[in-house]
Amino acid sequence: MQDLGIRVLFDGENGVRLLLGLVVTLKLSIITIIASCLLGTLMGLLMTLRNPIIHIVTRVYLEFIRIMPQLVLLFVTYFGLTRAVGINLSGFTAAVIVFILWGTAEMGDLVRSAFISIPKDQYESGTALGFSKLQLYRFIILPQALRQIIPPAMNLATRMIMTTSLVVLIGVVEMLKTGQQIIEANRYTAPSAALWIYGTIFFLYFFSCWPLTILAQHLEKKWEK
Amino acid sequence: MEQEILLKIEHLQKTYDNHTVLKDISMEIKKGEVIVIVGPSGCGKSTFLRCINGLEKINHGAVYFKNNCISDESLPHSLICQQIGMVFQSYELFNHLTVMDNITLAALQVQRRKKSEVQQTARKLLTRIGLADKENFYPRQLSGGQKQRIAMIRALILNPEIMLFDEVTASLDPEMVREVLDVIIGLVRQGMTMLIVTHEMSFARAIADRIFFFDNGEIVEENTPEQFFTQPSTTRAKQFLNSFEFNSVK
Amino acid sequence: MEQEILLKIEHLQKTYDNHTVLKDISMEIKKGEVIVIVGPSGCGKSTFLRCINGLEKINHGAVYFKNNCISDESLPHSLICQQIGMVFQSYELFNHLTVMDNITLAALQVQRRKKSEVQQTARKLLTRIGLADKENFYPRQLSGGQKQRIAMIRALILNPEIMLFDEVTASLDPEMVREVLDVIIGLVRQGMTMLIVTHEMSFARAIADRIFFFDNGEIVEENTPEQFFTQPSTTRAKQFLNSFEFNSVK
Amino acid sequence: MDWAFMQRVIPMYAAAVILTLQLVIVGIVLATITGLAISVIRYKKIFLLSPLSAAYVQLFRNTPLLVQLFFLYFGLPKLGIHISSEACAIIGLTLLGGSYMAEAFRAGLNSISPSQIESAQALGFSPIQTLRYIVIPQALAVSIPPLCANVIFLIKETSVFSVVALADLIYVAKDLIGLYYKTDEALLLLVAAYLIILLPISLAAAVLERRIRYAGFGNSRTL
Amino acid sequence: ASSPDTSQQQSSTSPTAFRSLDDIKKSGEITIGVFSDKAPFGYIDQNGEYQGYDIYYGNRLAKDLGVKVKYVSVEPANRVEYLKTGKVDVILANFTVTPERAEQVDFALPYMKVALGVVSPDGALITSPDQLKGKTLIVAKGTTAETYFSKNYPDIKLLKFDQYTETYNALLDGRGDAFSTDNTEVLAWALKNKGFTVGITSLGNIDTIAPAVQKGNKELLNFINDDIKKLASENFFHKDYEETLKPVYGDAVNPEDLVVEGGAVNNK
Ligand SMILES: Nc1ncnc2c1ncn2[C@@H]1O[C@H](COP(=O)(O)OP(=O)(O)OP(=O)(O)O)[C@@H](O)[C@H]1O
Ligand SMILES: Nc1ncnc2c1ncn2[C@@H]1O[C@H](COP(=O)(O)OP(=O)(O)OP(=O)(O)O)[C@@H](O)[C@H]1O
Ligand SMILES: [Mg+2]
Ligand SMILES: [Mg+2]
Repeated sequence: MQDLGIRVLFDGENGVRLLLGLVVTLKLSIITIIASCLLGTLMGLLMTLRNPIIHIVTRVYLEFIRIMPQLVLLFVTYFGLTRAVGINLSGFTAAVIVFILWGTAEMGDLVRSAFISIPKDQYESGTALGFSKLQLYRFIILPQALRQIIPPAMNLATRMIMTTSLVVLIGVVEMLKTGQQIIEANRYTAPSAALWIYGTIFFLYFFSCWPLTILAQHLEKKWEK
Repeated sequence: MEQEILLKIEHLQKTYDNHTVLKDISMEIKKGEVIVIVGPSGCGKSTFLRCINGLEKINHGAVYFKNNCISDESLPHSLICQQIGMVFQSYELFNHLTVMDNITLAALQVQRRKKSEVQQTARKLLTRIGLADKENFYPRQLSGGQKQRIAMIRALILNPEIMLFDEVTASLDPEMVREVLDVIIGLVRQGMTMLIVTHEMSFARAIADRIFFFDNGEIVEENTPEQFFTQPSTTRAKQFLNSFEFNSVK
Repeated sequence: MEQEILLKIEHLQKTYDNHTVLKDISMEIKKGEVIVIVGPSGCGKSTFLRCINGLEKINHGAVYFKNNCISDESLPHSLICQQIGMVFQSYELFNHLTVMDNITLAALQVQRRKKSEVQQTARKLLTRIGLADKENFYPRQLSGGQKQRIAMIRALILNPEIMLFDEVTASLDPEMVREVLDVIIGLVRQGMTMLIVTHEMSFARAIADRIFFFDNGEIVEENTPEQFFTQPSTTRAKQFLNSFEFNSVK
Repeated sequence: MDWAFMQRVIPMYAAAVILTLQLVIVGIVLATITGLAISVIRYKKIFLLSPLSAAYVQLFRNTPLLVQLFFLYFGLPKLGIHISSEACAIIGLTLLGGSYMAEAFRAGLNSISPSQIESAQALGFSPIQTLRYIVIPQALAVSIPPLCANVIFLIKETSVFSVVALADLIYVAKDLIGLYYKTDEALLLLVAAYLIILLPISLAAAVLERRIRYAGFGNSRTL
Repeated sequence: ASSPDTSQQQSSTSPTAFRSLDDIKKSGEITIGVFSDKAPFGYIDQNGEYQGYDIYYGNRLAKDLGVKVKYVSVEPANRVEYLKTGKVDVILANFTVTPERAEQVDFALPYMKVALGVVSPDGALITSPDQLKGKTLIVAKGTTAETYFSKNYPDIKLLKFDQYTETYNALLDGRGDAFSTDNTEVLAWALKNKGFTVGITSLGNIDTIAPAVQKGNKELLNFINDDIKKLASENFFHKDYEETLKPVYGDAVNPEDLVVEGGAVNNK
């Protein structure tokens, strides 16, 4: 039984297809992570402005996104949004939208807390040395904020990669769905394929996320004051 | 010949909300003079220094540097800062930069000086304070005293005409106090004009040309160090000085 | 009549890895004596205090408290700690407890004393140090000097026979130093036996019965305060004391 | 919107909420115990167990619960290990949650400075007393914000339980969409149900955090 | 685009535009929703190609339209949504015709017929639906079996999965007492899996399986209907059976129980 199962992995294009599935997973992750970083920075900076309206709007947005399971957001966007506004979204597009909404919210919060955590003294020493506002941000504040943001942002990226597994449930053909297709196509000949396919996917996810986690931990230690 | 007056403060007043922290302070500082300000906590010493170099806006009065009014809003702040160096109690180095970059950044970016010249000057200054081997270290790898000394040359490299020191040894362990104060003593010897806030009384006595005693936002007494420490003319100064004396218990 | 010997240290030696931090230290402390230890940074002062109250194991020698060897492994540590109180440089109050709970916890849990009695004593002690109104405050609501004073009565409430103070004012702002030292002066007046490590020289001079000068893990000089500060018998002590003096620059 | 339809199906959602809560409560309790054990093992640096625990934490922090569930539910039976849906859900939640909880506790334990422990020793506290009166209360205070975040995170993760045929909220919503094609109604109720579960918990967590910060326990730092 | 259709499409239930026949022809590509994990009707082989009975017709439909074909993988439960939201032009995913569904989509002529079958382990063979009372029956979400049992046998506990893969796995792993779906499907499966037998071979009405298009997409519907009628002349669906189902079913199934030619169902 077992050797039958593992054979499926190397049968025809199966292995390659699983990796192509991983490519879809990573493509979705990378697109949304990059977009979230850009939009999140913008949102974070908006949140540091002490404007009460912006504050309330961003806060409600952040809390709602945080409270809702990502899968629910995917469902609502995929099925609900299409019907409500009549926009024809593919599963992939719906996933991109949800992940960017989510990533932007989380990233925005990271950026905000990084900026407010830079001690006032740093601003003052810079000012006392004659830096202009622009120079102060460019040379003193931003580089330090970045160091605070990068490790948690990498953890966020890891979570986003892991969460892409949910898009299988709105029909996007990525690694997990490919795995299910392979298992199904071989269900007569190799019933134990499930063990091997799911095991392989488990480790493919692990090796996609783990290096980021390690890097984040490393950077955090390195930049620890 | 009378020395030129470098800094003149006239009727300075500073109010936070409804609380007047500095009430009508006037002072003249000549080139090469070392002025020490002492006084109890919260009397407005830090605020006074911050008003001089423009970190705080003042409510009334004026600050003149070489006869130019610098408390005027229209003046670009960075110009003032290059003339007036300041070092704080909390040795706020930039944590993401090496010692060398900490020292040179403002000279390169604000003064737009040549990199080679600035680095050479920085090395000279580092050697002078005995930290030549630390130029590639990051702040977190240094002791408090080392950080504070570097904060000083970070200000000095801009060639200020006057330096303001605000309790630069207050957060240091006792054995580091001396190394920092020795750097200031070196500056005194070179004739740097300085305005120093400190709680180290024997240090103040040794270096000051004039001592100002602040209390409650006012100059209560101005005196020579000798006079001030042996026979202060006000009772408030007397009380203050007493808190540094211990009568033998045994 | 000769006073009873409370604490006796004999040939104490302490080694970290290959580095001998304390070399053959012997000392006798009589009941009611105030001993001050001074010396440069890293000379082993803190380690010495920590060896006495059992926070560090010693490699050779012995510590006797009232003629009982307390450096013996078999003795329960908590017994020693109730006889020998200690206060550190960093005022380590327990952040999650109110002032009252900080003071009473050990008396209740370690000594199992009655709550009403302990609280009454705590209030008396708080009143004595002028913080009677702070009993329900949390440590973060207090200034450094207030925290350090509370750390002291937290140790005192256990009724120790001797107190060890390790640079208790080193992390304090200058204006808080005095309020903490005044508490120690109060204890001196009450006749408490104490072993004090400090960098406050005029304070040391005022309260010490004997001064020990440590350098490099050894007792280099033992002297009366008068003698030590005016004419130290060793050159190393002289050098050390010089670093607290400023020669007039002006 | 078909309100009558919605009223009719509310009991189904209610049942799903109850099922979700039951599983999540068991899962969180087990995850907390696991996390506490793991963090103590790593804090005390117990031989062999400590690196194993570290590996466990890495493995489960870096793989999605969905994949873990598929593996447990459909993979393991091929090895002759049969686990019920409920058990799978609880095991998955415990393994995943345990790795997150362990990190939260570890942050707490690491935040206790050695001098706090020394102060306690100098006052005569025994090691057990030190742990009980000094270390644990303070570590807990630091751990509470990440612990709360983990609870919310784990409840959200339950949304994938439908893949192991548990009638959770997503399962019910999908059912209604598939059977009656009432997409809008099903989705609206789905969002509402999660808000009802998570909003109070999230608000309670915020209040708890603020109180801890107010009491001054530790320094609050969240991820 | 043909204007009459575009105005008509704005019905209250479906605000989404469908693509008319002209749109499809102009774009040169038709999008068809199929199963990607339901061998032998719609699945992906080890080379990553779509295969199966549904696909065989899908290819032909595209050819007759003169366009390329793009397959989109759908799940049982979201087939209607895919169509209603215009994500696909046609559904060819073993879509059983039911009155509820007919309210949501427009069905073309059938190309297959089917009744429900129930497969169970030999050790505890289920031979009538009544035996299932109080037991657990595995079904796939959104299938006829699900609707049939929830309506007619509410006492039977249903264990529902999204994917066929999972239902079979669940049956193999003993997570339910029986599994029900189209009888052809279970018959074929039981053949390959020792220890399992189809105890109920035909349950409920004989249902037909047909392509579906979005409601109101008349032109496309008519084209498909005409196509299916026309294909009868070449016995197309029998050929389809031979190519895709026969290798799996062998002699367990009589092709006449399954194939519908020219859209004409001759009920037994
Ligand atoms: N930003 C501010 N807003 C309101 N009040 C302030 C502010 N900064 C300082 N103060 C108040 O101004 C007074 C003087 O403060 P300042 O820091 O100048 O005192 P200081 O003499 O430097 O004391 P220390 O010796 O403790 O440094 C204090 O009462 C302080 O509370
Ligand atoms: N846990 C330790 N492991 C290794 N070396 C140590 C340890 N603790 C202290 N030392 C070393 O022992 C020596 C004495 O340290 P100690 O803290 O007793 O000095 P000190 O006289 O109290 O100095 P300070 O005035 O700075 O407090 C130092 O060289 C220090 O580096
Ligand atoms: Mg100040
Ligand atoms: Mg020490």
